Amino acid sequence: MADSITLRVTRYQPEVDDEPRAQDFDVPLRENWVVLDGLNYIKDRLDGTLSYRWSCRMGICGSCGMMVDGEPALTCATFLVDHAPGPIRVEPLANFPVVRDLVVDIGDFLEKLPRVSPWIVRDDDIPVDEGESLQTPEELADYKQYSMCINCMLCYSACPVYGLDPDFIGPAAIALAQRYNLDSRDDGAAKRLDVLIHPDGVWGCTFVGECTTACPKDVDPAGAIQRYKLTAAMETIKSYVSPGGGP
Amino acid sequence: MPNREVEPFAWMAFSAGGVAAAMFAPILLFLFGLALPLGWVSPDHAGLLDALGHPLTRLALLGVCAAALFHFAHRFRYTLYDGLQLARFGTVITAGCYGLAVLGSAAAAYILLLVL
Amino acid sequence: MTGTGTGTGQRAYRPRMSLWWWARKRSYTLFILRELSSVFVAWFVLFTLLTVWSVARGEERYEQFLDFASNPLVVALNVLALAFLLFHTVTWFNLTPKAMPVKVRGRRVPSTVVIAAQWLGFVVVSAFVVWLVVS
Amino acid sequence: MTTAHDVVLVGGGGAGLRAAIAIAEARPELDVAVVSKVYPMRSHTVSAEGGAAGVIGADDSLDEHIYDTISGSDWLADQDAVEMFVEEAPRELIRLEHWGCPWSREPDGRVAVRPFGGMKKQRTWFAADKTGFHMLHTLFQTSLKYGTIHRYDEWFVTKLVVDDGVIQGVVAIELSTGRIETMTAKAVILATGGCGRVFPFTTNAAIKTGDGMSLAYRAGAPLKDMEFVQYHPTGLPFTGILITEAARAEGGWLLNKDGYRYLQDYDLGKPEPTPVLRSMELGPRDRLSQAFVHEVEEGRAIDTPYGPAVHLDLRHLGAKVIDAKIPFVRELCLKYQNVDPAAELVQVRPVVHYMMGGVHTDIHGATPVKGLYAAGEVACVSINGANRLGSNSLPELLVFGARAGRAAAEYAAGASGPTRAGLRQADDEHRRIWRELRGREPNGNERIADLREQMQHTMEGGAGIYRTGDSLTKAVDTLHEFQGRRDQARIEDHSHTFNTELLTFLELSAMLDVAETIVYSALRREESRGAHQRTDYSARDNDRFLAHSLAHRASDGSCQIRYLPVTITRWPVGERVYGR
Ligand SMILES: Cc1cc2nc3c(=O)[nH]c(=O)nc-3n(C[C@H](O)[C@H](O)[C@H](O)COP(=O)(O)OP(=O)(O)OC[C@H]3O[C@@H](n4cnc5c(N)ncnc54)[C@H](O)[C@@H]3O)c2cc1C
Ligand code: SF4
Ligand code: F3S
Ligand code: FES
Repeated sequence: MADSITLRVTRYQPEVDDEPRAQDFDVPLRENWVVLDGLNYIKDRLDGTLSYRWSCRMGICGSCGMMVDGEPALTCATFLVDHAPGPIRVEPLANFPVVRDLVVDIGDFLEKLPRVSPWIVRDDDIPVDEGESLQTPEELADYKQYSMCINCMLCYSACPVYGLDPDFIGPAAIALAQRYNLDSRDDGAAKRLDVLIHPDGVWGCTFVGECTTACPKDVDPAGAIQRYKLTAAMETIKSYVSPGGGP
Repeated sequence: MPNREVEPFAWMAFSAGGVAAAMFAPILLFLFGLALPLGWVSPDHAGLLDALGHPLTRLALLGVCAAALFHFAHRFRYTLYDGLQLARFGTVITAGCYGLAVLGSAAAAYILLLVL
Repeated sequence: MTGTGTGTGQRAYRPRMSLWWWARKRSYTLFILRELSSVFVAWFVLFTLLTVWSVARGEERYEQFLDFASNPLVVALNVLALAFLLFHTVTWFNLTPKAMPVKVRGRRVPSTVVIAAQWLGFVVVSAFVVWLVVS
Repeated sequence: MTTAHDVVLVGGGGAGLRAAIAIAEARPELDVAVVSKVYPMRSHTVSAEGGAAGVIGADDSLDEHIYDTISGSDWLADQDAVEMFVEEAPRELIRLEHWGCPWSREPDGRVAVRPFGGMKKQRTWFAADKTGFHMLHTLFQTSLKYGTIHRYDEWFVTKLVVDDGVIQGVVAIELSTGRIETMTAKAVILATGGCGRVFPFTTNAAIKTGDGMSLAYRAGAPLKDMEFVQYHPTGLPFTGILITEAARAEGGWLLNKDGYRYLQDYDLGKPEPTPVLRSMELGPRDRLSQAFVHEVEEGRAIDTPYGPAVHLDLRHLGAKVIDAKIPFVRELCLKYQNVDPAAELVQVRPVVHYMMGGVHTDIHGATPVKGLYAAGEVACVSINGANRLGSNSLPELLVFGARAGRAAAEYAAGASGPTRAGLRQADDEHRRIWRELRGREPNGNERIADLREQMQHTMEGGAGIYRTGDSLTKAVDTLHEFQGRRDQARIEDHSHTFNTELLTFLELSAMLDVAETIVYSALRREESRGAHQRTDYSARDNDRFLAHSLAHRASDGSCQIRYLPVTITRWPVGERVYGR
């Protein structure tokens, strides 16, 4: 094994650069080093001005997503040795505005998220004194997968539809809407329907499926969206059959 | 409520057409496009007319053709949007694609129900 | 909740997607090919209607049609179309279990079973059609 | 620039979000700002795996949870606080259930509980092995429904503004633009989490740099019980990833470099092929960590590029058992450290895990500075005393987050706006940050990363698992020197856009403050209790030290330690008998 590897890192500083450029750094190639360790090495030893986000280094905080050799990935879960001999291209997540270097602006997602009411909506309020609501393991399993989303945005950067049309509400937001729709404690499906059947909602998705391929947490947003299309279609028919009625 | 939304219906037609095309299209095109012209099978004309002319066959064919056309319209519309980045001509494309499907279905109905 | 201060506005660099984005990755290319199969679905309808029409207009027309259809160019086109139609069938069957989780008595049916069931349907349908046309 | 809010929350982790919701519910007319240096769902609460304790089982009782907590704390916890905490914890966990937290369930639909170290009954609620993740996302998503909560995501608070003992607001910098802003507030709640990054080997995320502790300390609020630092015996040396106790409970062995199960030499029982409760690898966490130190001293540890380590051997369990019983351990090792525990020895070592100490508060989360509150790991109420029990800190975030929120709302509703002197102070802070941004003249030549690493090793050497008067005195001197070298730090990045170099510098400054309070408090506590083990004072000394240490920052910047008696209600001091 060679003892070093080149990281070809995107640099962009809006004050001086018109557009991003690539810069090469040599970092040690160690068996248990991930791309993020390489970046930390650069920041600590070679160039303190390199900017990127990270925190947990265990794939749960969702902050370290970048394009590694053209594919969206969590850099804390991408080993250097798997990309040897390099050079490894490390770029900011695709489909997002680049704030600086490897930092992208995900404000768009945070603006969209509340639109799908990602919280328990109930017709009644249960007092705490009544204890927990019952939910069987099977009912839990109905939505559990969709609750695993760490908001890492890899799916957005993999989805060409989002890249072409930033108004598309996007895979993770829809998966989170489904997470609550399918929760036995929730009564908010009708409220979310209005948002999701908007043309910027589920219909924009053409089932490219890359969101699911990219997702590091097996959320399967593509499946969530297609399932929701069926639900939305059924609800629409229902609203014609029994205008004003429905669940 | 979702009234006035066409998208759900377009999508349902697309899905129905997707199933129809997946199930029927390969074998039909294989028969009509390859097997008959190349003489791999050669049923006589009368038999063929008989088989196709049966009311149930006509209806089934009409269903498959119309659904498949809407499948085409919906998918092709989004292909133009995404593949060629033409979403800004959305209205024209939408009208063109679904318009074709409607005309095609009418033609199919004419041929299958009146001519045949 | 209002998000304050997220986003940097104009100063951020906004990359544009190239017109050739679908050529960048194999999976994207396959996606575009899948979507383009819809054109051949339309062709399939057109060709089927042509066949039916010529059959309906009598034996002579039908013979003319067979001549036209056995033209190598037309045959080549149909071979290509058939390939796309099969591609459509394969992708459609594979995606069905993802889009529509099938549950039997509360338990989710594994996707391989759903896919296999569809192929079974495909074989039955095809056999029936062949029987109908040929016999 | 100045903006005004009624309450400013510093921190968007579990404690911060719980407090924000409490305020929005208690007083919807108040304007609440949540300022966080990372997007709230990136906060470190997301990493917690095991669970959250709250009495729910029919065979369990509040008194038993209280007793477990107090004895676990080596009697340093305030008993009134513990009683209140234990009583409110189940209610908070239920509330989280109503908000949608996907707690794991029994077949009949009730919430499931699991056993946990030091808890004698099964009372730890869990959401598979991602409890903290699910709690944090539930809180974050629930917080989105309140219109009165304003978020400042990726804003870094650099100073608490205090005039005449009363809070005035905070100064913060927006990372994406470099904009510096004064946010005035009638009440401020600190919920900035812990400071594990002061040490070289820690399970804590990169953002856990003790900012809030330093902010409070500099604002005149004392830091309590800072000498109590919890180690976990099995972390991965390079990444600090936590390998749960379950790995040993399933039969994992700890081996030194000769392949010898060294724990048998430390009065921890005889090596048996299968695990025996409370013996060998299943001995108490602190004893295991201490044995590690001796092995290192005897030269029997394994040298790795990241310092000494021992081996955790799981190979004899086989891939099947590992995948069935501890799949997450294998996943973490494989995905983030590239070792397969089914086939290879895993290098492990004790790693810093949790801070028992923090900003001194009462049971309402109030600090001695009027209008300043603290909750979560940054605070010390104290319910954890000299040693926290696993799964007590997640409910602590909820209980004290909510309490601090309500108290702060109450206070803010009756308080007045900022003073002139307060605003002037804020302006000074603007100028200071501007100076750092624009570049000092002349720029120093100390590398930030070097300083940080040296500080971390000083802490490990001086205030690690074992401390002595000598090691601590040396550490005090070294840290003092670092304070000076800090001003020589070189900042090459003068961009206003997402300047993470400035950030690391500000974080380093905070860590140096916190480090100082840790070593001073440890130096002054001449006894051994819980996580604080002095080789020169190896016994517990209730006569002198049944008391909380309070680290104050004197006007000359030096650290001064005072003591506050422990509150005892119904549980007289006893001997700490280790639970399972
Ligand atoms: C690996 C691991 C496993 C654990 N498992 C368990 C467990 O099973 N059970 C249990 O009870 N406990 C567990 N703990 C402990 C528990 O997770 C933490 O104590 C708790 O999550 C701390 O939460 P917090 O809200 O106080 O702080 P955090 O979640 O750390 O949040 C701190 C917040 O403050 C913000 N902040 C910090 N500084 C600034 C600044 N200068 N300006 C602006 N914002 C700032 C951050 O952005 C962040 O939003 C575990 C800890 C670790 C490390
Ligand atoms: S759905 Fe998956 S890829 Fe998308 S944000 Fe969530 S965890 Fe990331
Ligand atoms: S990649 Fe995009 S198009 Fe749909 S299936 Fe996923 S959201
Ligand atoms: S650093 Fe948290 S997901 Fe990678």
